[in-house]
Amino acid sequence: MIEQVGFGLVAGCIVLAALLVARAKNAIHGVLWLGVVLGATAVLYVMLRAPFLAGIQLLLYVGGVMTLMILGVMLTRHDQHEAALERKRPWLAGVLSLFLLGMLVTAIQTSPELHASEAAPATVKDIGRSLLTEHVLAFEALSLLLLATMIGAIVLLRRDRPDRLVEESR
Amino acid sequence: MLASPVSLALTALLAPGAVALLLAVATPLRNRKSAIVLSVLAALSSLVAAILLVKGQLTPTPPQLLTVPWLLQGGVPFAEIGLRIDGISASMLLVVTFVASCVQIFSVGYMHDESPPAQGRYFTYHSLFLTAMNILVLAPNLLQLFLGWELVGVTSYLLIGYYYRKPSAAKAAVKAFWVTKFADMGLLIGLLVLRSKTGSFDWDATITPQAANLVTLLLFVAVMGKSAQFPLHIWLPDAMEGPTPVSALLHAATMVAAGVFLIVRGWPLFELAHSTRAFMLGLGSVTALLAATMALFQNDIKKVLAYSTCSQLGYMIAALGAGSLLGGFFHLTTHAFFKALLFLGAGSVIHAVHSNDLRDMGGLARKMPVTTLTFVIGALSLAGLPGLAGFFSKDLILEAVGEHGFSLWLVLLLVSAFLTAFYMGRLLLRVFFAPATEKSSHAHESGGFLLLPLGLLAVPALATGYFGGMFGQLYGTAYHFHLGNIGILAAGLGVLGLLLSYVLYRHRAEHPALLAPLGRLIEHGPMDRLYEGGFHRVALPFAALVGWIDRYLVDGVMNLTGLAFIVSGQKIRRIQTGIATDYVLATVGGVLALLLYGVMR
Amino acid sequence: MTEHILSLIVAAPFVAALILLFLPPKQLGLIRFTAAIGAFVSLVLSLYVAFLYNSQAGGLQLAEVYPLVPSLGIELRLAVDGWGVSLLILTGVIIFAGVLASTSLADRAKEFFVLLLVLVAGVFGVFVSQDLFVFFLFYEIAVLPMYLLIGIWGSSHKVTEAGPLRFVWKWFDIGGREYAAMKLTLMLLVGSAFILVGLLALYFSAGAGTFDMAVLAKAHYPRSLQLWAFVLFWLGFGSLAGVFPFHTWSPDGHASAPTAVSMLHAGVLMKLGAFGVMRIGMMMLPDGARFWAPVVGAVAVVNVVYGALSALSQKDLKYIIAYSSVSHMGVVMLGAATLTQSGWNGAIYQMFAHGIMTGLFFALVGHIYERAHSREVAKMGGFATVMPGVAAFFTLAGLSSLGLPGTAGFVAEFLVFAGAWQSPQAWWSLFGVLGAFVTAVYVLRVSRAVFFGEGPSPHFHDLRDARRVEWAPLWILGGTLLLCGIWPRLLLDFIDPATSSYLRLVVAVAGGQP
Amino acid sequence: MSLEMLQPIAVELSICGGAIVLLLVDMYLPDGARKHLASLTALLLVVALYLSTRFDGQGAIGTVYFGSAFTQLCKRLLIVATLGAVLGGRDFIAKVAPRRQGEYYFLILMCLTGMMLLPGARDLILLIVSFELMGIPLYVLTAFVRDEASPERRLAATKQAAEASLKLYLVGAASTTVTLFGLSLLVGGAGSTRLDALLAAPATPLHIAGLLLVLGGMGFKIGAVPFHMWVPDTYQGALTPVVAFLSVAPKAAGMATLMVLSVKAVPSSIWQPALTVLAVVSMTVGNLMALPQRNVKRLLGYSGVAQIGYMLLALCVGGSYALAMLLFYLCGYVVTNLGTFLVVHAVADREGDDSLDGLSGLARRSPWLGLSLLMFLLSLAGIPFVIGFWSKLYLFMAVYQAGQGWLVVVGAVLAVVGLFYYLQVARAAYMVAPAKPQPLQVEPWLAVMIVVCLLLVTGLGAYPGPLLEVCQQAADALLLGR
Amino acid sequence: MTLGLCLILSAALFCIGLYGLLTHRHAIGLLLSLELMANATNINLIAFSRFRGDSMGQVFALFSIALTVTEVVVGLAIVILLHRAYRDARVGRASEFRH
Repeated sequence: MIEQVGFGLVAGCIVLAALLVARAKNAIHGVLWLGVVLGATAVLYVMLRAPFLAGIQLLLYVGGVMTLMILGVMLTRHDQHEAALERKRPWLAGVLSLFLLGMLVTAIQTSPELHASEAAPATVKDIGRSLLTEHVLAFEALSLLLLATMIGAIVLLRRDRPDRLVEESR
Repeated sequence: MLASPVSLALTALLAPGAVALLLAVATPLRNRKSAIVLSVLAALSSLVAAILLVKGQLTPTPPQLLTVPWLLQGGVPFAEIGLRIDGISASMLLVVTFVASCVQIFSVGYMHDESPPAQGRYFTYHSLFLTAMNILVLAPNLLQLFLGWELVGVTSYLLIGYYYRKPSAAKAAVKAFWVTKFADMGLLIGLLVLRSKTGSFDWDATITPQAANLVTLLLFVAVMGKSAQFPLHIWLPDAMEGPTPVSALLHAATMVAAGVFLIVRGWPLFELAHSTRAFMLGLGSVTALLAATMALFQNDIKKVLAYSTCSQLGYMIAALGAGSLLGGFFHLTTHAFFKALLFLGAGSVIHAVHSNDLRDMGGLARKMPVTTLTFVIGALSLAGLPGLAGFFSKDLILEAVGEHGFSLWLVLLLVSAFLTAFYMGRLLLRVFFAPATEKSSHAHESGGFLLLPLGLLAVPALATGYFGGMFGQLYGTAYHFHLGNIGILAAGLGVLGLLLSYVLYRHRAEHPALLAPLGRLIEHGPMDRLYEGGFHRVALPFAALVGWIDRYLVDGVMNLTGLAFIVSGQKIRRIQTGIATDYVLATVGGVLALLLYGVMR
Repeated sequence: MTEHILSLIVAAPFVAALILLFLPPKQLGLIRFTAAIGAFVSLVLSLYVAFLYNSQAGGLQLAEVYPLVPSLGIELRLAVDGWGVSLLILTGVIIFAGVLASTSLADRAKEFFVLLLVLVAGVFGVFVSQDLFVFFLFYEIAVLPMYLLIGIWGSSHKVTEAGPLRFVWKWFDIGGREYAAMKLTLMLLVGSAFILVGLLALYFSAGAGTFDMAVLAKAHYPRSLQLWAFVLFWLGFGSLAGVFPFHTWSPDGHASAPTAVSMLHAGVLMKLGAFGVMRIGMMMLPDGARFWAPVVGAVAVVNVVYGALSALSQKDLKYIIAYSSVSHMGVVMLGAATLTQSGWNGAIYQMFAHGIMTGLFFALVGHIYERAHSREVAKMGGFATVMPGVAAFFTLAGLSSLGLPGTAGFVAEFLVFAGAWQSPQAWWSLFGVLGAFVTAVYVLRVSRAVFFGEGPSPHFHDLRDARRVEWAPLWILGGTLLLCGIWPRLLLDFIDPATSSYLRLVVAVAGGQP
Repeated sequence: MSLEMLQPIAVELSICGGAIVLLLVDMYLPDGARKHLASLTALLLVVALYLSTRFDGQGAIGTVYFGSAFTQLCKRLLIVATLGAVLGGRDFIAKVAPRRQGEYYFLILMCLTGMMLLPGARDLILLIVSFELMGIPLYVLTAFVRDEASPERRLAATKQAAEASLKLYLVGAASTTVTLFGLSLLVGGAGSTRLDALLAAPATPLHIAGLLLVLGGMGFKIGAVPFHMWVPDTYQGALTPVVAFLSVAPKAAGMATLMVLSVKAVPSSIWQPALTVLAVVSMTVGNLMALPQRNVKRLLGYSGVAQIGYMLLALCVGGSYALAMLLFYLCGYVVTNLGTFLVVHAVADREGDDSLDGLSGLARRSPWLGLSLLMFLLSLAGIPFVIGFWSKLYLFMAVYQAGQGWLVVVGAVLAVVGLFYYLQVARAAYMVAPAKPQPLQVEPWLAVMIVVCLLLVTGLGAYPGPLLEVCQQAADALLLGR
Repeated sequence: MTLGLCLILSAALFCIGLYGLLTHRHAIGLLLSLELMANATNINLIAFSRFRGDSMGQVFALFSIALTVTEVVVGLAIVILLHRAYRDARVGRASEFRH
């Protein structure tokens, strides 16, 4: 019972905060509400007996991504009052989203339900083993990916000639 | 015999052929006097060969055939070409080569003022013509006859258009070709029908009368074109735009007579085809009368003769229609001689006066005695004065037509006989005996090259009539002359016509008031206008319509198809708005569509 | 050499093209000389093939086989039959004449001759291929260089904007040479697309794992497949043969193309189309051929008369000749549709005759255009005074075109009409004959308008007769025209046995005609 | 895990190892010597190519990777494509991004590593990580900004690069997210990340939804309509050597992966109809939209979309033969498109004009370049005696054999539409008078790569047999192996 | 709490993210929406892991998180580049290439 109520609370929190992200007028608000979604999701992970993932979620997302996002927002501030450049299509977007939701829910409802497994939850050790045996190749590839990402981000934002900044050209 | 008939025939065929080829290819030869020498020599050697051939045919011999397969069909010959030597071909060959030789000799003098290359061209055409005519004459079957038939058509086109700088000559040449070519469609189809009915192109294959009627009718359409029968006669008067010797050779003596020759050759078919022959009889008579009427009102000396040719061809057709092979062919022969003579005489006159117009002539009898003499012989022969060649052949025809009793056609022909004498009388009077005009006063007798052929031709124009028996032998039909009522009537009408013309035109050039309206009508050229109207008002606009449809509708649809692709490309590219979120939308839309498909299945 | 003669004949122009590729572009004389030598070698080789071919024995001879794509059964299978021999000679004659007629071309001459020779290699290839696939390959090679040849060296002209579809004019440069080139290429390649599908249909339906035409011809295809596949081949190849209504590339293309290209295209390439219809469509799919023959023939008749009438209405010299090609190709297709011995003989003969004739026409028109800088018939007149030789050859070509005995055109048309008369649809020949008459009308009309009359207006100051090497193509083509008209068995001896053996494949009842 | 076990991915290992070495070398290189990085990269690639012949590359690594003739072919193809792009763009990159060359080549090598892992991946995690390893460097590479002296031009260059990469990124990220979501559904349903488990899993609605979501994501990778929207814009905006790379290698890798998935992970009945629709729509839309284009890179982008449509045609037919033909088409496409872009690069980037006008008179200014372009265009259009003809032909044969004759008709007719715009390019090169008369200079390595492509296009066009055999073996290996 | 509920929650989150993706104009907003969608993926994976009782879902989720992070990093870099070019991070500004 408590589980149900907890799930309901967390789910409601996630959905509500997500809606606020999706409808956010202000990027900072959006980032903050995203933080709420991510945090609530971490709680959900715990309820789903995945505490390790919850930790990762908090570390990587709330700690890393959120910071990056805020940084990004700071770096890309612009005049809020400029006229809209493109049409928003809230109705179309809403209809499409609801349509997708409808299809997904139909699919979920018509697929066979899995009953909660009583097996012991996966431990960090299980995860670690899996990472270093079966998925070691992917793991290594991931490390390359992270390296490439790092290099990529740097090369994108590095200015080769500080004396000729874009800003100066304006 | 020194030479076999086949080699003689080959000589007759190949001598002018080789010369034509040589002159066509070797420009240096063509551009000098050598062209004249070669061409005349070729014609003369053909003539010699023809004479020898005829001599050989005088004793009854079976036809000599030499054929080679020309087209194949499934390994067996589909069509053959070669030579057929019999009385008909030999005598026709003689006529053709004789007249051709005369005309070529005449041309040497007549064309003397032209530039050497132009003369070379002229004589090349002549050699070509002689070759083509010989191909036609010596044909062993209707296909080869058709080949020669078309080739003489072309040489006719070339020779009429010899003065190509003159627009009227160019027009006349084209017109002649179109009209005859139009008619030749009948011959071509007739050949196809003949081939499908009998399995060959021979004229003596077995055939049902019905089929024979169909085939001969188709063939006769071509004859109408080539032999200028009403209503396809319109090209012949215009063809007088060519040099006068050409008119003499092609458009009087030989080529136009090829139609008659076709019927003579195809006689086994025509003999069976009663309906066709009935038609021929009628059409020939009508043509004879109409053309004679028209001849009366011409002021161009050559046009008078041209219409006269039409009229005389009508006689021949009528004769054949009436079933008289000999009558038709004999008249062809005599007509060839006297009409060629007349034309050459006219040429001599024109050469002297530098005009074609009767109104410019007059009083030439004293200035050009030889010409006058020969011309008068020809004219009287044409008018059917008893004793001259024309009289005998015409009599034969009238007898044949009248054989089955008194008929409308006989009346028409008799009236034509009268008219013939009448207009020839007018011609003689105006040209030779009327008072001299400014132009004709400076005229003087032509030179030897012109007079020699006149003399040569005058002989047969006078005397051929007495060799009827020989011709009958050559054609394989008996000929006995006997003067019947009709013959006397015709002769009388001829004399009457001459006298009447003397009365009417002795002192004046104008036509009597009674005839004037008819003259105006004929000057108006109703048939020509009909054809030209048809071409310019119907055929050309129709072609223009087809052309328009092709360019703007059919091709338009093709362009439209291309355009449809381009425009749809233009339209579709609008979805690429340039705004990244729209791209995301498209991606999402695609995914949703995929999912929708998943739900649907 | 003798056993490789066919690969040699295909390779010869190609090699010449390669050599040309490495010549310095400035050396015009050398380039022209090399091209002429290449073309001459082709001509000699084609004549040598005719010499080697034993027309008594008939059938396929001089065979060569090289594997190309073994896994699919594609082989470079070369052999020649009687049809091939005649068309090889045609190609050899036309290319030699064409190269000689292009000697005045100076702009980018090297590329021009390279493309021209590549094209010819393709044409030779088509005529000697006995592998359906290689046939198609060469076919494409023959079609494609045309785009550049017309687009670069062609000429443009004005076309009046009219008709209910005139809004299309805004989009295309109608009358432009690039438009013509593009239209030609696209229409022909849509045809190739059809052919390709048909080709695959044959290959897979036969299931023999080979493209060998002899094998494919012996295979039995279901009737339904035959019916639709034949239409594909007919329209596919037919678009190149100018079958109505897919002929509209032809007037624009031929009018815009430079002289040698017009000669080659109208003279040889259009024949590839008709050849394809007969050699592939009819022979591989006899049921289809018999079923569709009435339609093919009827459309061909439309071609004949419609093309001739369209030609009559044209005011541009090249357009007249181009439309005459449409009309004459109709005769070829008519012959093919008769499914009779003489019809097919006539069709092949007409390919040859029309090829030579139209080649001569285009050579002459090219000369006139080059000297007069105009193609408008109405402005011309009296040209015979300054170019008598051209006038004479024009008359000759015209006479052949209207089917005058003594020229090759007559033999061809006569055979076709005779064939048509033997076929169930005898009425075809009536229209065929009518078409020949209309041809006489427009040919003589144009010849009178251009050549007859008092000397040319002073506007044309550059006119002159052909000179030196310019005579060569005229004499070669004109001579061939006459030679084959006077003694048709020069070619018929080759054509007839091939026709007999091929016709047997199509018409079940052998000798079903008189 | 012994070293022998790594044999199937030895080439990848050598490349990523080399990449890291390259990065280290870059740190110590003086500015002037950086252009040798390209040569180093090329050397590395050549070595890798050599290694791919030394190691047969066959065999499995656990359950996640399976090397076979198929992966060998794909790897070699990818290496060749990369080599072409690297050497072809060498001098240009050295000019426009002199101080970022190390990163440039590193990223290319990373991308290559990711791509090379894809055809052999038999595990979803490896697959998706490899995809990202391929994708992330591409986002960055398309965002490479030219160094420009003047601030205005630099700003313009920045705008171009930003737009090009933004569009690629947004669509790409959305697709990745969708793919991941789909994968989560699949993995949940199957209970395993192995491909064969997916094939064995019950086809519940969720499973099907997952499969289709993944198909959507794959559609982005190969640039099929309607996931293609980024293609023209990114092609137009990014540096031409990058586009040359982007237009061939990732598409080849994506197509190879799609083949693997459709054979190893997806019951054919689920994807096949959808693939058919995607194929037809891609062919049609790609060809039609290319018709009115005036920018060469953009035009080639749309043409690429259409080409993908053709390849999908074979994929939806399936079977050993069709897959072999697809591989053949892919090889032909890679060589041809690379060559085309290199020619465009040689002309457009020298003239600073990537519209059709920039190509005008190319045949006069540089006959060889004009000829190469013509050959490539003909190959793209599918004209005989260049490889593209065999590609289209074989593909159509496969499709026809599968009883889809109507698809052949559609494809063949659309190929003619395609010819229209390819000929527009040829027209510019051959028929339009050149804007500048002087001959065009081409850097030696670029010229060499163009000539290599030309030789491959014509050589394989003249004698396609051997390549066909290789493709058939590869297709069989894919079907029969794990 | 059932698997179905978890999946529906994740589907809802995914769709909300999609809505955001389609409506946001600001590049950062798009990135945020993508994060929502990625989060939905992770919820799915973890829920499956819970209800299947194996570690595989969690492993995948781990990778998924890492991938998302890399995407965000590069995405942010591109957004900053965009901002540099246009002084504006709304994606509609960059629409020079179209049609």
